[in-house]
Amino acid sequence: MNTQIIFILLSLMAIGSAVMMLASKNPVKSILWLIVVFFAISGHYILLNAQFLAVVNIIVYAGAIMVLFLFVVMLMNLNAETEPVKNYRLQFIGVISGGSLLLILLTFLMRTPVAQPVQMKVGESGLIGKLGMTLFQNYVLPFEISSVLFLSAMVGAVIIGKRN
Amino acid sequence: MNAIIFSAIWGVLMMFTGAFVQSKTLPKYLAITGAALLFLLNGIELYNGTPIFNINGMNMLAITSMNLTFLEVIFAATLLFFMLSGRDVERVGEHVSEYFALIFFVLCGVSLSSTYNTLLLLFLGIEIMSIPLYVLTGADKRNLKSNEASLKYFLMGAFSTGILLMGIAFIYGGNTNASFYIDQIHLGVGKMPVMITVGVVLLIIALSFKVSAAPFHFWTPDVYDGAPTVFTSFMSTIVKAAGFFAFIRLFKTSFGPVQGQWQNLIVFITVATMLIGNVTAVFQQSVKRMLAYSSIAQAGFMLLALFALNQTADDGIILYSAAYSLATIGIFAILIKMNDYTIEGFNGLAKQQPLLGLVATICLLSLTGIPLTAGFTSKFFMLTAAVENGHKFWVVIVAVIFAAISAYYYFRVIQAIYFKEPSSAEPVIDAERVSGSFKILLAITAILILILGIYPEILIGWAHH
Amino acid sequence: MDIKAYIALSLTLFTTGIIGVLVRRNAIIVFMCVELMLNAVNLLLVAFSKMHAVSPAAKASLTYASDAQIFVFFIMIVAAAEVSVGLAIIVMMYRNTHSIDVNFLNRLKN
Amino acid sequence: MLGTYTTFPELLILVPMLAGVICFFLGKNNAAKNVALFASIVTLCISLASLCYADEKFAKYNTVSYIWLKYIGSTYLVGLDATGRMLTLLTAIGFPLIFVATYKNDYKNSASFYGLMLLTQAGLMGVFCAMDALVFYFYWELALIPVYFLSSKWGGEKRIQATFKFFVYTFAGSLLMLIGIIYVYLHTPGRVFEDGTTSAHSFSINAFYQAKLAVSDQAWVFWLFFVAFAIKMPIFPFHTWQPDAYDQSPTSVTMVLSGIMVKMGLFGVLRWLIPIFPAATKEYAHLIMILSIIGIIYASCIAIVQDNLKKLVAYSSIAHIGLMCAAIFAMNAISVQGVLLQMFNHGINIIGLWIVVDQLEKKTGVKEISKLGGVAHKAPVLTILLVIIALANIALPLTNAFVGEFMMFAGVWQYNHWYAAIAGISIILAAVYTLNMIQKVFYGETKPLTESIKDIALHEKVILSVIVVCIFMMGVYPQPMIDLTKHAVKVLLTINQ
Amino acid sequence: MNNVLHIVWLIPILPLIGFLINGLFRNSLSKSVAGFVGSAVILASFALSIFAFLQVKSGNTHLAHYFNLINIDALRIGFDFKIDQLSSLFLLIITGVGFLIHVYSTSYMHEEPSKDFAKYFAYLNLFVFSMLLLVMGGNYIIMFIGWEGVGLCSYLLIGFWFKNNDYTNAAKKAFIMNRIGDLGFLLAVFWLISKIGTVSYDEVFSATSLAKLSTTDITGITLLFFVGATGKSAQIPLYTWLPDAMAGPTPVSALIHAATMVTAGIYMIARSSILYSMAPVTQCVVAIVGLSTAILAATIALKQNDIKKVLAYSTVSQLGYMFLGLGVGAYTGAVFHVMTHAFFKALLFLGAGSVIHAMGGEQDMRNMGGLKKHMRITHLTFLLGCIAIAGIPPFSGFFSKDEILAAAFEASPVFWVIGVAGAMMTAFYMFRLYGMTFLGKFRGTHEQEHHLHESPAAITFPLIVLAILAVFGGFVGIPEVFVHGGHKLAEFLAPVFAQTNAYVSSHHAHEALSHNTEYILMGTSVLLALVALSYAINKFSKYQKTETASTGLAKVLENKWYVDELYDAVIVKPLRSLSAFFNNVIEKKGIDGLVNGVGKAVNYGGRQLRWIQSGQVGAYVLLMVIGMLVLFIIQFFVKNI
Repeated sequence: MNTQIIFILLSLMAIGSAVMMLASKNPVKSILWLIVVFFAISGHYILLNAQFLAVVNIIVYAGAIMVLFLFVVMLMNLNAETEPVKNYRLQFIGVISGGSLLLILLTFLMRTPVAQPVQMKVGESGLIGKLGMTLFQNYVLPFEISSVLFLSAMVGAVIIGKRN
Repeated sequence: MNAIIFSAIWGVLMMFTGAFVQSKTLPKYLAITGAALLFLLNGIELYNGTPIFNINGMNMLAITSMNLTFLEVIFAATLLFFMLSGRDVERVGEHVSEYFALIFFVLCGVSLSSTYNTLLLLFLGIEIMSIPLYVLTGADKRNLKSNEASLKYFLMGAFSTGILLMGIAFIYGGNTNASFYIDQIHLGVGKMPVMITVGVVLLIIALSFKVSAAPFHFWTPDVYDGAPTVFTSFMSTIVKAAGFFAFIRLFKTSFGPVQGQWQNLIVFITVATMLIGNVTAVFQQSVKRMLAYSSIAQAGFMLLALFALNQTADDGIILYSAAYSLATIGIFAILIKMNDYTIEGFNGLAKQQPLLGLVATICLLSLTGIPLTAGFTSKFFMLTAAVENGHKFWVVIVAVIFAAISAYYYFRVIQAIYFKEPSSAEPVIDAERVSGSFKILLAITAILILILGIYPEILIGWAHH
Repeated sequence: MDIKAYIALSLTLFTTGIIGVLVRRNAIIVFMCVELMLNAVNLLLVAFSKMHAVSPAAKASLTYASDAQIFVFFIMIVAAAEVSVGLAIIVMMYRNTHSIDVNFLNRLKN
Repeated sequence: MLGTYTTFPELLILVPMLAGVICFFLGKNNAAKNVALFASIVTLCISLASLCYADEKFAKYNTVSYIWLKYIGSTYLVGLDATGRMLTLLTAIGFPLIFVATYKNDYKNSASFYGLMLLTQAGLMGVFCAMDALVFYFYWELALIPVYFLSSKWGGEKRIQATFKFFVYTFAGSLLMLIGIIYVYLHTPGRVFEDGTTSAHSFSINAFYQAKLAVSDQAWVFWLFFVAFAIKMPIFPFHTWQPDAYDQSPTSVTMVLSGIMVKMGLFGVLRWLIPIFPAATKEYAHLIMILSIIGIIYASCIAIVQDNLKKLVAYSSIAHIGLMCAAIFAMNAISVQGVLLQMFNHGINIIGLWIVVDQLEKKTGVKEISKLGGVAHKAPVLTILLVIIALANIALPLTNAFVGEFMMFAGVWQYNHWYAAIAGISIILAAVYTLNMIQKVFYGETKPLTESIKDIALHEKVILSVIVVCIFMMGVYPQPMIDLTKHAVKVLLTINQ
Repeated sequence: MNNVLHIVWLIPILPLIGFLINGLFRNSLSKSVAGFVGSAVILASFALSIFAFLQVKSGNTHLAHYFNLINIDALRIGFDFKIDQLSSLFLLIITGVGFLIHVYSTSYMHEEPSKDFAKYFAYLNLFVFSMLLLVMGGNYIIMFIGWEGVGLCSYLLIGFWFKNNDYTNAAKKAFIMNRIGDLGFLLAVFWLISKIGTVSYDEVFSATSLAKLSTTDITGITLLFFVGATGKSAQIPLYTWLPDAMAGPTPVSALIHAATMVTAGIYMIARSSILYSMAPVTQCVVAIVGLSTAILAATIALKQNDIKKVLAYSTVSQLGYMFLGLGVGAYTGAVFHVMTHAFFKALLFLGAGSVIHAMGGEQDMRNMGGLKKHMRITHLTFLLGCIAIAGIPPFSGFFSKDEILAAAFEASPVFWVIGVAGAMMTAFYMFRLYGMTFLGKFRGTHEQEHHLHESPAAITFPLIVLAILAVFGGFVGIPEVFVHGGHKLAEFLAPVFAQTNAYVSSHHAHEALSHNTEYILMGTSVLLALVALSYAINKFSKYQKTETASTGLAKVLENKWYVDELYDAVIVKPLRSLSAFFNNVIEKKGIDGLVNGVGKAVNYGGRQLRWIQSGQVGAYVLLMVIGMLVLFIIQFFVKNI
């Protein structure tokens, strides 16, 4: 019972702040709302006993990425007024089509007759030790490969960011 | 596997070259050496069957002769690309070796996405391909078009990544084997589980985006147009072919047995792609943009492999990659040298530069699919594969009708090259930009196109090795 | 909890992200919406991993249910890399045009 | 040497092809011209020599086969059979005629011109010799591409559009045929190559003949092939590329197009379409004949009101080809024999006709009939030769076309009286437009444009006389040609039983 | 001389050689050489024909096979000659009259430049060659070769003076109308081939072949053949070319358009008599068409003023009589009339030519008159010709025409009545012509009068020869009523028509006319002819030019019943507008429009589809999302695309 209530609360928090992020005119506010979403999702991770991811999520997303966003926004000195005039019709169509996409997916996905329970609060799979073992035993190759990704991102950022 | 390691290493090497070496021409030769090395090492692996370092932990890579053959084609094309257009890379900006480094990273991504055996590596491979490309697209920093293309590419690419991941998530969720390995996806009997179905559709959407298939192609013309031409050449050939190869491998390995359940989507996408690519290309004035649309159109033909999904299609996709890459790299190599990118800019090319005119014509004929060129054999294999599939024969008819339409815009350029007088007094190409070695390489390109057009089994033989 | 709840939640977040991409014109916000989409996927993957953890086949392998969470880890890695490049591009754009309105970008068309 | 190292079909293809390639590298005007002429005469000699080795026992001189694409079961298989021999002969005769007739024409960049011409010849030879579907398709296109370049580069004012229309038309048609080929291929039995490899299917013509296609399949695959051939011939309503293309191409190319290339379509029907789809042939014969006959009357009518001399010839050609097409589908011994005969004769006649038209255009600079007149006073030899060729074109007895047309009509009559009767109206219409043309161009008073023209030069007289001699020889004693192709008719009719 | 039949091939070959010599060397030959060669080859042929005739007369018919024109399993057509009574008779007429006309031409055409002179003789020789092929052929194909060949030569000769557009128009008209007939001929041949697989006379007329033909077949074949005959022999509806054909040189009119070519139709039907006898429907058609033509042409001839036109219509009319004869089964009579007609009509034409020659090219009779004094030989021979054609005994025309009329009476008295009316008109217009030309006063200019002279010997010699033949030629066919066994021609031709006659007598009870009836019939027709004759002489010997335009029927007749105008309105104009419609509407707007329309549609599509590519990321993503929606809908709701 508790779990369900927490789930619902977290979900409402996530969705609500996501919508707020969309609706905010001020980019800074949007960023803040997005951080709230991330926190809610981390809450979900904890609920699912995926503690490692919960922490990483906070650190990487809320901590690093969002701060980066914030920096950029501030750097550009963007505020509400910079958002140009909206095209309501286009927005309406956007919301409608996005909504229908959600609708159609949900309709079909909810049809599964058998209930498939999700392991809540327990289970070792999300614990850091387990994950560390998996990562460095089974996933060495992708782990190493991701260094290439970072290298290229770094080189790219340098190329683009450097003033001529 | 040699390819993955050495392309990464060479990328790092190039990166450091940029930091420590001032010479502007050295990176080019280094890059050519690198591409040649990759070609060689990959060839050795293909020939011997064993890599130098075995990094295939947990069997996450699938090293087959077909995959390696495909990579061999990719590296050959890259080598050719470096040799033909290396000097033009130098002209884009000052970070020459960084550009090459990024290209090598892309090649690493290409190697991954053609040999992946898990969805994770597919994802990583695609990202490693994409991120450097976002950068390369924006490499011409002072050019607003290049900036714009880069941002568009990036935003939409990120969007499609989200869709790809959602698809992977649903596949994972629906897979009772709970595995990301593409050969371990449990589809059950009869109809696919709903989650897998949703996953499949999302994957199709995301991968269609990567290979610029309609209606997810919108980024293509703008990005190809805006990016520095030399990188457009690279993107539209090598990277795109890799995307296709990944696409087909995934669907053949994982969802081949239930093709009937998703073939409709492919049919829709194929036809839409051909329609939009071919019809829109007709009206373009800029050759560069026309080639962008043509790449969409050609994607439509390559999608036939996905439609067919049989042995012939496998042979076909390798051939098609080779044929399409050769021809497009060739035509872009010439386009880069042109003073005017519009079709009128090509007027009288044959008169001023007969060899360039001839090679451009052969490339365009190959793109059209005229016999004796590689373009024909590859189209032929695709059509055979599609007919062999046995379903929805009308798709094949539609395909050839569009192939006929494609003649319209390719031949406009040929007409300009051969049958029209130069529109202005200044030469269509500055003679000093066309060196002797460039001409020789172009001739080699043309000869390769013809060889593949007459005897395509050279390639297929490797794949069957 | 039933997995359907997670699917619904995740899809809702995902679609919110999509709608955000559709309706907002600020490049940074659009990019943030993409991040939201990625997070939705992350959540779903974790949920699936926990779903598979209770399935009978789970006992066979030690790493069974961890795979998806590792995947999430990699998604975060990629997201970080993407952000660095993406923001660099946006800044470059802003430097050149003093605007980050995506609809302002229409030199390339037709 | 023959049979061991090389064979007739190979020579027929290779000689023009190599000569063509050589031509590209010859800078000087006359060098390429002379090489082309020489090569075409050599080809003619080879072709004539091959007539002496037509017998079964010389098979090894007449076929050649190399493994080509073994994974998909294609062999480079070329060979000469009766029909092929006749049409290669036509090709071999046609080219030297054309080269001599246009010897005085100076083409800009003549090295490429003659190179492309010879490549066209090689392509045509290949089409007529191919015994493997893929090889056939290759040559089919190879013959088209050089023509495209020739016409677009050296043609008239509106050449680019006209030729492009021609190109797209034929290209679309041949792509459809390609699908047809693939479809049939996938129903052929497999084969084992000499080196032990096997393929699941085969492209060889025999395999195609053996392909067991269900009647329902034949019903539509048939059309894929037919459209390609119909466009090439061309028959109504696929013909609209033709008048423009004939009008705009340089005359020597028009001669190739109308004299030889249109035969590719007819040849395709005889060699590929009918034997592979016997059931569909029977079923659709009526429909196709009706189309052809509409085309005959239609084209003849248009020719009557045509003011452009070249287009007039073009429409007359459409009418004649329509008759040939109808006769093929009548599928009886007389009609098919007539077609085979007429394919050759029509080639000779129309080349002759173009030579005259070309002369007129060169001498006066116009091709509008209404601007000409009274040429007979100034150029009597030209007039006489033209009248003979034009009358041969409308199948006057004792000229070559009569025998062919007579047999074709007789055959069509056997198939259906009314078809023959209606098609027969074209005999009258042909007389109308031909005589109109003769009257307006040659008779009457001279006009300013024709005031100062001179009669034709010696080499043109010689060429035209050769054609005229051919016309009468074949008209009075056509039996050798009939004997040459007799066997082919039998084979075709037995396959189709 | 038995060998002569083995070298019959020389008979057509000689004129062909003459044609080649004159044609190829026309620039270098002098007029006398050209004329000599042209005439000599015909004379040689004539000599050979006489020998051949004698051979045939002594009972040696001959079938020569030279080589195969077409030889396949399904069809064998040989290049065969058949020399029998019928063809040998025609050989004589063709080469004989032909020779005379060649001789005549050497003088008549003398004013032409030598190049054209040689060309003229070349054409003439070619014509004789074709005509000989026509009659000598052993099957319908060889006949057809000649059949089209003579059409061609007629075309070439009518348009001999090709500068004049009217002449070339006339030539074209002749050729095209002939071609219409030829189509009928060809279709008949196809019909034969499809039914019995052969075209050689002997095989077609054999009992086994005939047994294979149903009544419909025979009727159809014979009708189609008859269509061919109407074209060549200028019968309704295809007769209008013949009067126009008078544009050619007069000897040509004499040879081709009077004596030989136009009788090809009669020859052909006579040749196929067995088929016609087996098809009573066709016979009836033939008779009616022939009779109507005879009357129609005769009425037109009444009001013509051009001397050659009158003769032309008279030819048409006489040909009509011949067809009447064929139609009522009097094959011998028809052939007989062909022969006599060849004599007197050639004579009349040549005479007219002589007149025209003397008048300096004037052909309008209103400008002539009183030539009797100036041209005695011409006048006399012409008069004899007129009497012969009018059917006054014992001139040749009387015998042949009478034979046809008698047979017509047997078939139906109505035929006879109309026939006699025609004969009356014949007498009238011939003597109108005679009167206007030779009697009365000269009405031409002074210069012309000054110029009047008798023609040279090369012209008068043929006139005299022909006049003799016109006068006495009839005696080969004296009817039974006068002399028993007097009909030598019938005897001679009997083997040819033996099969036919046998068939007819076995199928129809045949009752010969009583002698009395025959006398009455003859008497009536001769009397009426005489009446018409004397009325005409009376009226036109004092002819004066009047300027008043004629009205009513006369105007209609002057305008030839407006048949040309009718054809123009019903056939020529619709054909042209149909063609223009095809060309301008269907071809350009329809088919080509469709083809270009596809191109335009693609172009238009390209232009419009371009706008999707708006350049705005938001729009792109929106479209992508919509695309996703579509894909999901397809996946979940659509079974099969």
